[in-house]
Amino acid sequence: MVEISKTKALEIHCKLWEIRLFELKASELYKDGTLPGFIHLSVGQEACAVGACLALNRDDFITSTHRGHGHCLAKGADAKAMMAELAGKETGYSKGRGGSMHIADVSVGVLGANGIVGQSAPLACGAAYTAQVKKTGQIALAFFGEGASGAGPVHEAMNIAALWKLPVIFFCECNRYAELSPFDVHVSVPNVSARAKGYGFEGVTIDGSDVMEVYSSVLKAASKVRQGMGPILIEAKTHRWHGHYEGDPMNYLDRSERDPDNRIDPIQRFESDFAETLELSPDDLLSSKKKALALVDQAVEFALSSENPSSALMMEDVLS
Amino acid sequence: MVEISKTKALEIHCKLWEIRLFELKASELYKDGTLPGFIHLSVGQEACAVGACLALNRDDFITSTHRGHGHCLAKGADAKAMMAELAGKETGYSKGRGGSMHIADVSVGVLGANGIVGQSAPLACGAAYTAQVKKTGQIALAFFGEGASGAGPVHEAMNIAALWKLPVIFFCECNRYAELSPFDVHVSVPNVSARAKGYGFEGVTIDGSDVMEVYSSVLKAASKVRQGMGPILIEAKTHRWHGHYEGDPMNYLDRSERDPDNRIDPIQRFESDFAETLELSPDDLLSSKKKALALVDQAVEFALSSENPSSALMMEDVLS
Amino acid sequence: MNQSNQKDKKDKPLKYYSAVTRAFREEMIRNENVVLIGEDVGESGGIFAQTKGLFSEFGPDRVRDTPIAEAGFTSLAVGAAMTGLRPIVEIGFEDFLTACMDPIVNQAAKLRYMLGGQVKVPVTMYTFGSGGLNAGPQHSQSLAAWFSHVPGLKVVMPSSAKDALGLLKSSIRDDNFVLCLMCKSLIGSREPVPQENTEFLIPLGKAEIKRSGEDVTIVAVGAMVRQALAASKSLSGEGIETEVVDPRTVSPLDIDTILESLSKTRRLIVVHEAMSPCGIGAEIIAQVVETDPQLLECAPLRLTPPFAPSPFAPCLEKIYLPDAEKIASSVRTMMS
Amino acid sequence: MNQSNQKDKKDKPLKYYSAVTRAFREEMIRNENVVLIGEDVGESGGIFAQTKGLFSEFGPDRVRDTPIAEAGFTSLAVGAAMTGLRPIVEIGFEDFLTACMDPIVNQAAKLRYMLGGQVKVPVTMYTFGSGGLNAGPQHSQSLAAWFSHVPGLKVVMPSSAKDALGLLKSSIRDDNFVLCLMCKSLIGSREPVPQENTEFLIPLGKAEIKRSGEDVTIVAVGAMVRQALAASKSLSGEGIETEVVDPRTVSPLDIDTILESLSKTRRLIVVHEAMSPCGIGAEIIAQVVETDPQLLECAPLRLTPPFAPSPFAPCLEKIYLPDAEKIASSVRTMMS
Ligand SMILES: Cc1ncc(C[n+]2csc(CCOP(=O)(O)OP(=O)(O)O)c2C)c(N)n1
Ligand SMILES: Cc1ncc(C[n+]2csc(CCOP(=O)(O)OP(=O)(O)O)c2C)c(N)n1
Ligand SMILES: [Mg+2]
Ligand SMILES: [Mg+2]
Repeated sequence: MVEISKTKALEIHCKLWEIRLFELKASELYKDGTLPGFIHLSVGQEACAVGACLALNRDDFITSTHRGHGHCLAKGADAKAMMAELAGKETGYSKGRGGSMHIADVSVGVLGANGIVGQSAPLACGAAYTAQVKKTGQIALAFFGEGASGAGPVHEAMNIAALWKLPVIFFCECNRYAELSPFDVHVSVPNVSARAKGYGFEGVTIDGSDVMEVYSSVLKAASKVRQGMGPILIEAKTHRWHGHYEGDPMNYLDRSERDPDNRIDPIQRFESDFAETLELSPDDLLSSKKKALALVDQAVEFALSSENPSSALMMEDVLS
Repeated sequence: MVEISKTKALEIHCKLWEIRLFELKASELYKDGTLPGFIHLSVGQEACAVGACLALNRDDFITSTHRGHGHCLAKGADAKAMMAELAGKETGYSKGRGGSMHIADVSVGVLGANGIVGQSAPLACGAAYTAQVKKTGQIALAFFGEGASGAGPVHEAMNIAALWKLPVIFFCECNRYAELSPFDVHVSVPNVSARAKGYGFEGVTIDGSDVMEVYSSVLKAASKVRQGMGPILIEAKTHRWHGHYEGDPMNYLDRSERDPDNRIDPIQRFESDFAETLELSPDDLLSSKKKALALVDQAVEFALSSENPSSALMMEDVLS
Repeated sequence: MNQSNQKDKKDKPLKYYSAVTRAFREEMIRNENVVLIGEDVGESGGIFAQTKGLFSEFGPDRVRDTPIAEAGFTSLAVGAAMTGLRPIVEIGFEDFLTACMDPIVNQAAKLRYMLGGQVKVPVTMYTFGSGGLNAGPQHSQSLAAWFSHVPGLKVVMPSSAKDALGLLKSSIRDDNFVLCLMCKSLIGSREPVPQENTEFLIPLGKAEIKRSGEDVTIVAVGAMVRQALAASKSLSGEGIETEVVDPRTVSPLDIDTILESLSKTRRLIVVHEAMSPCGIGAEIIAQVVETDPQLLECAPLRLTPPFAPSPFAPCLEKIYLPDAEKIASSVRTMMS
Repeated sequence: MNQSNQKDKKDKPLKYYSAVTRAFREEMIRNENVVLIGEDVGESGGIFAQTKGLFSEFGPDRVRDTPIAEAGFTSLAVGAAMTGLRPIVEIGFEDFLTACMDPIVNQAAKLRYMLGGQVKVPVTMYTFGSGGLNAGPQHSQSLAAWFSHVPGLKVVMPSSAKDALGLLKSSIRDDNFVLCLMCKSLIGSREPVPQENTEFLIPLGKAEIKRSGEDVTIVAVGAMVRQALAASKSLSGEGIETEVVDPRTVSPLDIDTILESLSKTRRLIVVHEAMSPCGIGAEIIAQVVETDPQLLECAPLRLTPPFAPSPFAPCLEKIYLPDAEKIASSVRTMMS
């Protein structure tokens, strides 16, 4: 295991909880009608977002997907402006015009969640190209799902990244489903990481429920791609607890998959497997969870007390 | 080497020459202004077209590219209607409305040359899907170039073919250039065939200037995919003698590449390497070449003496 | 004859999304070459339950889940159509048509022409578009105009369950690539439709007068038809009688029905959720004045969203989209 | 001020394709964030020699050959633009825009809006379209209308070498995604342009009156501008004076200049190579009659190809495309 400070360990723990609680709250607010539109949650996948983003520098870039709350929070986006956006408020990151699928905070390197499957990969290549041309030393990481791995733009991005030796990490969250259909409707091999060889770069499959494994894998990959050795593909096997979207009846799951006892919980795993080694006391854990809860409560409070966007905002920012 | 009859051997030899002579004639007629539009020739690549198509059944399907004359002739399209199409005549396969890039003869399984790079692959998957659903035992073969291998639709097609176990062969003619730029601008690995593993099917690289190797590789592949074992990718290394399009000044070639003496000639190779084994006498060779020449002469004669399309044809076949 | 005007006592209410399922089921029974492909159209029955039961009835050959590869599987469907199948293809959201423009526009629409008439391309593609669900900028678009701009395609827009049923069945039987643009906001709406296994077809290329009136012609498409009808009802109480024309097929466009209506009303409002510039409304207005510049007695009006992406926030989307109230007030202004 | 009307004795003739090279070169010198990517834009200098010399001058970081992946590298350019570069992107033929609609329409056009104004997307995409070269159905299209239908984009169509130079330079300096639709048939045409390193910019969004006249307003775009000017010349000999308006930017459209011209001529012909339905012509006509239904004294006319793919055979393409002769005869009919 990679060595980390206690501060970092607490940061990881708090972030895991912040994401979990943020999304469970969003689920609740969606159910009661407070949040409009469509919402896709990453509950169960927190270790991917946290492990990957905490291994990056603040000025490194990420691109995200329709299931992007975790990624954005982990990279440093503010829960308040996020929840406000989910609620369609003027104080949201998109001034209420984007919603859950378009959260971005460019100041911390979040180039945006994105509603179009597959686009995160080439967009990240663009950020990586900027870093390469301007020699800034930054890198980019693209989150995408195993479903997205079948999409043309993802292939085109991987091929270009390989040819241009772009400083980019392709991070595939393989959560066993794409919308309503299982992995094997979308991928014809056991591991998406097998694709990397066809472009001549490294591909690895890791346990996406183990935040420390994710963290150390991305850390290692980041250092390689930062040195100009070209892209790397990391596939993290993980589990989506909720439906594709909130409200999804999940008829496609069998009984055992529905059983909450069979869920793999990355937070529990972190607490049980690593707390001791990392010298986190039960009190530490409790207080970082409390901190997360406070952040989420503040976010909800902020969102609900914010104003609706004024009608003038409808026509703003269409062009610069 | 796979065993073939003398008849088949003569057929191969005649087809090689028919394509060569057809295209050299087209080049000539283009230069003198008889043929309009854009023309892309496959001179030097004849072994790919002939080896691949003669290994297929008449009712198997092929899809082709902008560089499709060889494929179409090899699969059994008629040189007359082809040359007439190149000349924009009413007797052409497309009634003069398509030109060189859209030759098709569905009666012999040619679903069309195509001006959009990469589309041959998914279109062929469609024909293979029909064969699979209707259980006809037919297969489809998609010609494409190494440049096309970077295009999203080719990836999407390979992934779908693997998932659905479609009876399709992906046949990549790797002719060292895509338009004006060399292989390594487009492909980041030594062989395009390396991609197949990422989808879990077989990929091989063969000598595309050796018509017998192409023939036997496709024969073997065809028998496997016909049995429902899923797709196969064959990459044939070959050489494009002419420019990307007729008129291309080929500034991107270095001196040695420009030297006609350095050209690899698949017809010469067939004649020198196999004529003896296949019991083709010099007379046999001469007469099959003459036969090819006659076919091409007739084609030119037919094309030049055909009528221009009547203006009514402009609005025909827009919808059925 | 325009069968959708016939009403029968035995008509039973059907939901818009179930009309989709029923159209597919009836046509798949009728012709074994009809197959259905798309993301999650199979065992799961679709994200709106629009294909429920078809997988178990027709099996994995004829009802097949695709990976996420709109360009690839659309092109595949075209290849299948050229070789004897009649594929129905789902693209989940209309916005994702951006991912498969090439197979639609450069392949499906042109192959018959380019190949000298050797092939036909009987594909029915359907997708759920338009707004009203706070789905945000990438999940709310109406793109009919793009496809109306392309020869070799047909484009239909069912504005009700009954139209969905009749138009989809006709589309599947048509030998061309037909794009059927459905409205997300109508998914749960219901309407009485003819019984199962009646030969209920709505001809492609024929508009329908959904309401008669003498004062103003409102041409409305998709979900805007209901809004126009609601506006008509309230205007009628004020003594203004509007005629609501639903083109149903927007390419080819049945301009004759529109012109006929205008020869009576001489006032025109076009309402759609799509953007105004180079939209269906522009085309209708242009054809009208080209035909007879004196026909209209006052300036025609396009009632469309402002020229901006579709905003997510409910309060903004409400202002953004045309609705019954805005239609009624435009009519009032036009009449005053 | 509209600088393109200024003429200078020192102006030297430049070819259309060289205007492209020069615009890129000057802007790349001016701003080091400007980069150029696309298929064969690099060492080979482009299929029409349009990027010749740029690779050797600016090196492989700033002038980069892409693989054949229009969707991928367009999206890449958008990502690069969001993070500080100002990419110029070549798509060889306009027809291949079908392969990158998603990054243009769902990403570039919407990201600034969706992201609350946090980013700008300064990409200049250029491509060679339209007909006249017997390039057949998949290599001759004019698709400006699609992009005019999408908020968040600008669309320009240079009809000469000078306009190419001035519009491209302005496009590269613009902070939005600008799509520059060039005409293949103009590639070898030449025109005097201001000397190198003069600050020659043509403002986006401003139409130009390419010829003044009182009888009929001809709005022409792209290669049709030359045809309209040729028609004007011969009509002038017959005593008919036409005014030729070149919108130059088709989105946003400078309708004011067109209306002003019409207030004088009261007769309108729109000529384009694109298809008629939902095209630029429809939009212009709709805006004119919406503004003032009495403005036109006779029916406006769209002169466009018939609604079919672009045929390959020279004899057919000749009938298919509008040209000076057809324009002149339409004007004569309108005047009679
Ligand atoms: C181009 C495109 N096609 C289809 C969709 C609809 N869609 C949204 S999410 C999704 C599944 C994505 O699966 P995966 O990549 O595995 O990500 P996950 O949802 O599992 O996180 C689909 C098909 C879309 N948004 N964009
Ligand atoms: C989608 C698309 N992009 C670009 C082009 C322009 N183009 C035509 S042929 C070609 C190169 C193709 O290279 P390759 O696949 O290696 O085939 P080859 O020409 O070598 O036979 C390109 C880029 C096109 N026709 N379609
Ligand atoms: Mg998934
Ligand atoms: Mg090649």
